[in-house]
Amino acid sequence: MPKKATKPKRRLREKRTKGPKEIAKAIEEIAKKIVREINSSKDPIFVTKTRGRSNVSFDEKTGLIKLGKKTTARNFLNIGHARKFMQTMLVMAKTHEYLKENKTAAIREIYYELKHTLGESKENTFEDQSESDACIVDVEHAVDTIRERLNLHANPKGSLYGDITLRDRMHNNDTFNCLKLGRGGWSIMSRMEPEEIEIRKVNAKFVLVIETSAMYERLVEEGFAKKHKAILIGTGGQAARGTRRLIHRLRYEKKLPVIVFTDGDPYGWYIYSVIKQGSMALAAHSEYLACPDAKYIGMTLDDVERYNLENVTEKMKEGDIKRAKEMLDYAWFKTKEWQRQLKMAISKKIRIEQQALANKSLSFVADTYLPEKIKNKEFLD
Amino acid sequence: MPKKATKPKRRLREKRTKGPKEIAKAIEEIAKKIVREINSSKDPIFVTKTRGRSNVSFDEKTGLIKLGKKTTARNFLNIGHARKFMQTMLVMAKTHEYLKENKTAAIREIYYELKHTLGESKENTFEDQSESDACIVDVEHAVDTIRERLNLHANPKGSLYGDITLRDRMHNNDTFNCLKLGRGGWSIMSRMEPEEIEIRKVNAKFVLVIETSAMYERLVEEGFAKKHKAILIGTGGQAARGTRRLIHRLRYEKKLPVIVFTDGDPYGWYIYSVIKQGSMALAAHSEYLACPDAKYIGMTLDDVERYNLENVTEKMKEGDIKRAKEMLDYAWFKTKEWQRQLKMAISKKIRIEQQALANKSLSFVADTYLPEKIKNKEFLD
Amino acid sequence: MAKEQQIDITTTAEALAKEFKEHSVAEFFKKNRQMLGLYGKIRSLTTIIHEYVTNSLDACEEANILPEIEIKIDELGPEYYEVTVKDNGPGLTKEVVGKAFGQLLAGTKFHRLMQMRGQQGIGAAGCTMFSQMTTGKPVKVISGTGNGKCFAVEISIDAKTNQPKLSNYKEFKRNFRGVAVRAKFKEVLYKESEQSPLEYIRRTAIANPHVTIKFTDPSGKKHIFKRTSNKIPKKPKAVKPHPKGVTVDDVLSYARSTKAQKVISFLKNDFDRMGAKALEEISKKVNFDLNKDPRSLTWEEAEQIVKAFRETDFLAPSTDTLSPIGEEQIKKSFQTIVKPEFLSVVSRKPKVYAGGFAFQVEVGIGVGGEAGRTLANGEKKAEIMRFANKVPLLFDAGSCAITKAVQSVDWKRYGLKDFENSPVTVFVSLVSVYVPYTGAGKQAVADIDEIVEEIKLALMDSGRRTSRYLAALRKEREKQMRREAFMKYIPEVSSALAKITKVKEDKLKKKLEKLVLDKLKLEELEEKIEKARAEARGKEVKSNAKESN
Amino acid sequence: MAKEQQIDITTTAEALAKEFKEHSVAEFFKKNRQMLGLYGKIRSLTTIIHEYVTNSLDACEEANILPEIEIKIDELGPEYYEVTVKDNGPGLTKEVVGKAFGQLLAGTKFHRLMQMRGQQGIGAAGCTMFSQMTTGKPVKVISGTGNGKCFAVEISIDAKTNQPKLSNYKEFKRNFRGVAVRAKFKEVLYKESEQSPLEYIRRTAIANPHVTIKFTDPSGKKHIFKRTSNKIPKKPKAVKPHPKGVTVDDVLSYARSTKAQKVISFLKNDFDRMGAKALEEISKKVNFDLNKDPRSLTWEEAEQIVKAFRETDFLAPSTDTLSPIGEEQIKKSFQTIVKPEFLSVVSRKPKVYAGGFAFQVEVGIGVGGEAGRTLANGEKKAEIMRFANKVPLLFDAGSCAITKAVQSVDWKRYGLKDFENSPVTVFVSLVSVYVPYTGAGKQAVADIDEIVEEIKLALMDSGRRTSRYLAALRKEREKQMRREAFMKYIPEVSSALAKITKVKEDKLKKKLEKLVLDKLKLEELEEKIEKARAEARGKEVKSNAKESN
Repeated sequence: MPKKATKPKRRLREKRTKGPKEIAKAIEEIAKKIVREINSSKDPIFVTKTRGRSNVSFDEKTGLIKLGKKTTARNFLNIGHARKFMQTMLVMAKTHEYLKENKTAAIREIYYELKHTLGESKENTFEDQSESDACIVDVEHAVDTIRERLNLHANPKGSLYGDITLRDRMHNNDTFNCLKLGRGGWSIMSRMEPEEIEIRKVNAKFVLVIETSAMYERLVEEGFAKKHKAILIGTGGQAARGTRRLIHRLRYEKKLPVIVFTDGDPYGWYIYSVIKQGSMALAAHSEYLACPDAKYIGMTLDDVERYNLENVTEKMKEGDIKRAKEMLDYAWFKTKEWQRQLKMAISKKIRIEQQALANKSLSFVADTYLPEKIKNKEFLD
Repeated sequence: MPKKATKPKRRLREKRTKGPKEIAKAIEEIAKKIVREINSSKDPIFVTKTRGRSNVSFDEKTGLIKLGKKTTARNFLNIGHARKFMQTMLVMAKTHEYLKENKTAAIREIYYELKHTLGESKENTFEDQSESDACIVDVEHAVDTIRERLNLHANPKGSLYGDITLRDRMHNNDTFNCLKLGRGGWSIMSRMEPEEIEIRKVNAKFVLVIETSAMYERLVEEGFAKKHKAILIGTGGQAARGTRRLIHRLRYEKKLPVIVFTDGDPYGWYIYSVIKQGSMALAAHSEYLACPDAKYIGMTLDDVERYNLENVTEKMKEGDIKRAKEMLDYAWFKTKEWQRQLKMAISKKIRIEQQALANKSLSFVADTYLPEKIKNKEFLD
Repeated sequence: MAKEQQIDITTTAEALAKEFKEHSVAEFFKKNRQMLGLYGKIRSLTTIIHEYVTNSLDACEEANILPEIEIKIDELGPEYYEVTVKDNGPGLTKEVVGKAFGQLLAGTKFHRLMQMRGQQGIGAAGCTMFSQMTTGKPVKVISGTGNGKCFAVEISIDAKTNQPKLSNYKEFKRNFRGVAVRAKFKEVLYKESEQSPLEYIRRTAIANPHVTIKFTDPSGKKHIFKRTSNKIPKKPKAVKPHPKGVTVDDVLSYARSTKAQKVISFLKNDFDRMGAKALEEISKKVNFDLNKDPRSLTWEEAEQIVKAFRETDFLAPSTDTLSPIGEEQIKKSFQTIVKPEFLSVVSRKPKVYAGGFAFQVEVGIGVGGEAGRTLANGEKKAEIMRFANKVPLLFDAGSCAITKAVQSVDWKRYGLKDFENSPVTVFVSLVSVYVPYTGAGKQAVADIDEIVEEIKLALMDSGRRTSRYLAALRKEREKQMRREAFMKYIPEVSSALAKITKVKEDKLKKKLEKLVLDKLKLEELEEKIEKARAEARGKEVKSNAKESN
Repeated sequence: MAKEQQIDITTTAEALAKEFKEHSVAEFFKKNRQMLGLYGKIRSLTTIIHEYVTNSLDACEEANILPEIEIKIDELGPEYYEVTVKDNGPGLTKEVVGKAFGQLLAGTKFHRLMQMRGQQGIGAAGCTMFSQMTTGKPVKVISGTGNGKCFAVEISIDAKTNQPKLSNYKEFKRNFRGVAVRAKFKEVLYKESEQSPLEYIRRTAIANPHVTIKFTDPSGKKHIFKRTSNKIPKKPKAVKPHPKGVTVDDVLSYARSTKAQKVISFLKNDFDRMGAKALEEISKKVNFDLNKDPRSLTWEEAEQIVKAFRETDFLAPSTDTLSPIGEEQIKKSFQTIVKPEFLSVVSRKPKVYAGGFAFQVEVGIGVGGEAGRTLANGEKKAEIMRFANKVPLLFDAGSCAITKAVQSVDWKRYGLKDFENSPVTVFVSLVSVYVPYTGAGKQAVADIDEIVEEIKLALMDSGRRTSRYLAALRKEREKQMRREAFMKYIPEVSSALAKITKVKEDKLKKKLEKLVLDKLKLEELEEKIEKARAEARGKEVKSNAKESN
């Protein structure tokens, strides 16, 4: 069982946090630069960081996926850039307004706020949300902040259970203990910044992050949290930003070790890796979101043999196999153990779900599987 | 604004609730009958209710989708039935065990508990969860109960926010007010039976059921619940059984009117209709789950014109159009208004999302759209 | 409008007249050798083998001899080969040998209505011409009639006159009977393929189970196809035209060369199936005197006769004019050479198509085993084997009536869901006193409706049997699977019921197993009874049919 | 082994000898009329029109006359039609008319190496035979040479001897020049389709822009195709064989009929492109005396000559032996009749294929507009128009070298992503002194490698132009779209920047518009400069090429 006080090996250096006024100011500076270019008859240019694999790297030291220093320029007079330039200006102006007026919006809402037809044409400012989402990322990078500080947020997802007391500073300073909300737990919000949600008190030895909500419910039901002094976080698939931010804060504010428990398949492992190292898409924000020393407890393909679960494996789909092959090349999966695991998946073409442990007995996961692995520190690394 | 004390037009007659012992007994009776048949060299038969459209009807009086009286027999000696017969026996024996040992399981868990290879063959008892799910429904019907009373439950989904105090009788009698859990609200559980979750106190005039979690969050953010004395329930798409059970209980235990707010498309309308009349798949349990006098507030295609939302409509996909055409024929959509709405969707081939209202302004939905419609009782019926 | 040019028209017409010349048919085919199938390096070689082999087989059959043919192909240089074909037929006289190998449109076949492989009198002479064109060499022929005397001769063609040129004639003593031909060719190539001489020979053996062929390929490898039947096909008979198929022009042309003195006897002697009753009916239907001289028949009178033919009932053409391969023979050689898992062969009755020609269709469908074409990667594809008068057709499949008929069958209805990719060999043999080839190369049958329809009917009939076989196969597999399924489920069911009711699991299991076995036995019994009943009904139908015949 | 039968072999060989007969080519084709394309009700009628029209056009062209042809088809009864074809050609003399319409393998074309539509001397006589077979009626022909005297005659064929039978010969006065033929046929059917006489005539008009055709169909509807060019194609010239294409057999056969006394003069006079230098080279390469009599050449000596031909350089065959349609002519009639949005026509230089025959390929690719085949549902499919010596080929597309060449082109590379479903008409014309048809029906060209390759090269060349056009079209559309896109985005950008910075929106908007317009102008200028440079480079290349010629 991990000791309560495990300190993170390395304190992550979060960038100095800019306040709303500073961010609004940064947006204004960019806009003014562009206006100056227009006035001097130069091609107006918006500069942001380059995204995609070419500018993403795995930092072995911190264990984080990080965005490099390459920048990308969008010239309005280049027809290949013009539409995106226009879209970025719209997003900039709208977030500027939010900051000024102290409003927040979901990323789908800003999409709808800005969507309209262009003049007499059949073209819209944005055809679908993926376009405005991309512009949001560009603006985040250009002013060097995270979307939450642009007063934007994604959809919420995920549940929290355990002896942890939170305070919502934006909502009457509501203070509540997540062990006392019945078995449902608390719905994690999309914005989990310290300015809004304060972690008042935690009485736990570690955080267990669980991929499926059904397994989360099983562990609540079995009294796992109380018995093992655990905070349970159900992500319901890929962890939402708010959930990742909460896990990150529990690790770095409250020094709790983080253990991840997913299905034994490339998708589950990818969920784990995003919690641990961050993702390529949000490489710029790994310092805010990732937990490089998170541990992976299962499921592994070794569990299949060890617990006689052959009957309850599923066949991997072609897409899963393809994903596993890609993952072989990711720097953060280059450890001996993970390479072995991925190759086993590729050759056996099977996957194993968390809930397949029910094949032993309903309480097997809570009584045997997790306690044994935690006790013996059997983590995949 | 609906009055607080609106009574449901007709008290739904919930069937007399059987306790776990009675249900276990019922299972035993079925098994004994089959054993008798085997002993007297007769073809062993399992009888349940017929599912599917042929045995589902819309009861105009109660406004509910109901299962008829037709029964289906599965003979073990008929090769077309044998596998299903075998599967049903496995599910019966396992739920019997749960009841005896007072355990509960997710429907995915019982699938994994029962899945194994048959003898030397390559065939499994169940190839995928849909097979065990079907057997669960058969057993529900055969012993005339709901799966929650077979100690089974589906995945939880949905959030609850507002001035409502719940008590979890199975979890230290935790008592909490869902207005005081910050802006996240409470994660609704998969099992919301009165024996487990007690609704202690409600201070609200109505329940607003919201399809998307982002719109739910927007309304929390805008203080809609407090201002209008509303209970907000975010379903996150199609409402889970637990969520439907909660809505049903708020309507019938607490006499709160129910207002449904979904995207303006066939999928959203179908979500509404399931909350209101029940679904064909769970026709047998409409009395436990449905709210026949739920009101539909929007989105409608009339809203598009009324609020100038043409720019922010989306094209309907082929599947949506097909679904709309099918819905034209559903008895419970045979009202003049709904026929007009569906035909409009089919001819215009557009859909409108809840969040498209952000095109007006972020607070438009909370400040204008919902209050106006509620005040003027502009519901689609 | 164009401005008219200054031309002296009369001069032009007369100038043109001076250029007007007649040509020999040899010149025609020399210039148009592609029409004889003598183009393409591989195709040309197969065509040559084809021409010699068909001549040998026809000769043997007409003389009632079991054919033994030896073929040898030697490579003399790049795209330069020598072909030797030797048969044990009746042999040829000196005069005939010259015409057979040295004159186009000469032979025993063209003018007789008789089912033979060759029918144009072009093939062997065409090969001589081809040899001459590409090598300048004559063709060598040895012939003997088995009486100890033989002769050898070299033959070429004078293209201007279409006359044979014989040289180096030598008589000698040897106890040889038959014809041996040896010829050299350039612009040809031996390569094993779907259209190679070897495949041609293999298919010839399938359609001619009474033939033994020994083939030595250019690498020296010997391929021997032994006969699977000792029955010589009955000798083809010349046949009179059937009244249902003749045109006015045919009637007039037959009338001109008849030996009869009166139209009535012309009709009686010169047409097939012409009974007294039919004659009487016809005489009532025409408005002229049937005693007149047939040579003086007018077009209108002949038209009346044809109309009367159409309105009168005749028996189908007599079967003895055709020499089909025969169901048993097809089965034997199909089994020996193709080795399918299941084989269904259907032989249809003779029919007539326009022109008064009798024809008959036989088909075979082989499924599984080694049937079908095997690709290099081991995949199986459907294979169609076409035969016309027992001669394999390897080329021009796309424009052939047989291919068309095979493709028009809805194979899905006969249990072959993906015909093209099934392990199936479809064998179609068409025999006729006159096969309507699309070209002088004789590689495709023109798609005449009656023929396509008849082939289709035969395939459908054979298809029904195939589908019954496939269905029975599936049924047997199903029965096995059902038994296994029940036995797999019983332990689960017993254990589940035992857990709930506390009855002993083992007892339940035994009871259930007995229940299942009893049920399966009962079903088998019922099936047998049903089958016996169906057979009884079938026999009844057949015996009724016999009585009404 | 089989038991040998008791047969008297000698009797059999002699019995067979008695049956041995020779046959006339008329009998052959009468029995094998499908080889002439005279089978299938619709196809037969199109073949008849084809035979008469090609004869008329050949005659006009040889006499240097702008052709005007009138065609009429009348329905006389069910599957019974009368066909009338009248031309304004030079007319025929009485003697020639009989042979032209009454004797197979007779004519002006077979023996001359000259690009003509007909080349076998079978067609018109074949029609006479077909008329005779189906109706018993002779064919009526009127001929006049324009000098006021005309004659009419009825013609049929004696099939046994392949000799014309003339009857009802009448001379009369009328100022008519040309030939008019009228014949009746049964077993034919007029039906509008892709293979009907109307489509045949339409395509004839496309490939023969100097021809006017008036066609009255059986419903009485008139279809008039007026000439789009007044230029008569130059008169086809008889051509000597090109040394590169002849075989040993060809050399020997020419040597036998030469007027030359010595081999050296035979080579000089009887072959195309034989210069003094080439002759000298050849004489060095052979080991016998070139002064010998050509008639005494042996096969080996002829082989030496052919080998020497192969090793010697000759100019390509002279263009004047071929009469291509011409780029301009193809363009005109293509535009008039097919009406595509874009058209690219390519005329290749003459080439030689085996046999020493010169041939030349012209292709046209029409895209958009009314190009392509329109289905009943309005969808467009690709259309391939095949022509051989300006004669449209409507049948047997599947086995034709032209189809094969078209299909072998990777159309995706030329901007046609889905060729089969594109609105495109591909026109391919092959002219040659001898077109290698696959059959006497002359509907498909044999797939001789040189020909397929040449057609493919022409199509690729034309395809490149098409693709340039399609690319230019796309570019122009793109330019327009870019301008519009910028103008659409400017208000949005201005308003957004104005909101953040409080700069005046209107001012920003005007500034941005100017920026965009300046940029687009600059681009256009750059493009023009680049284009001018490219053209200059192109001219340079051409003039260099000229100098080196």
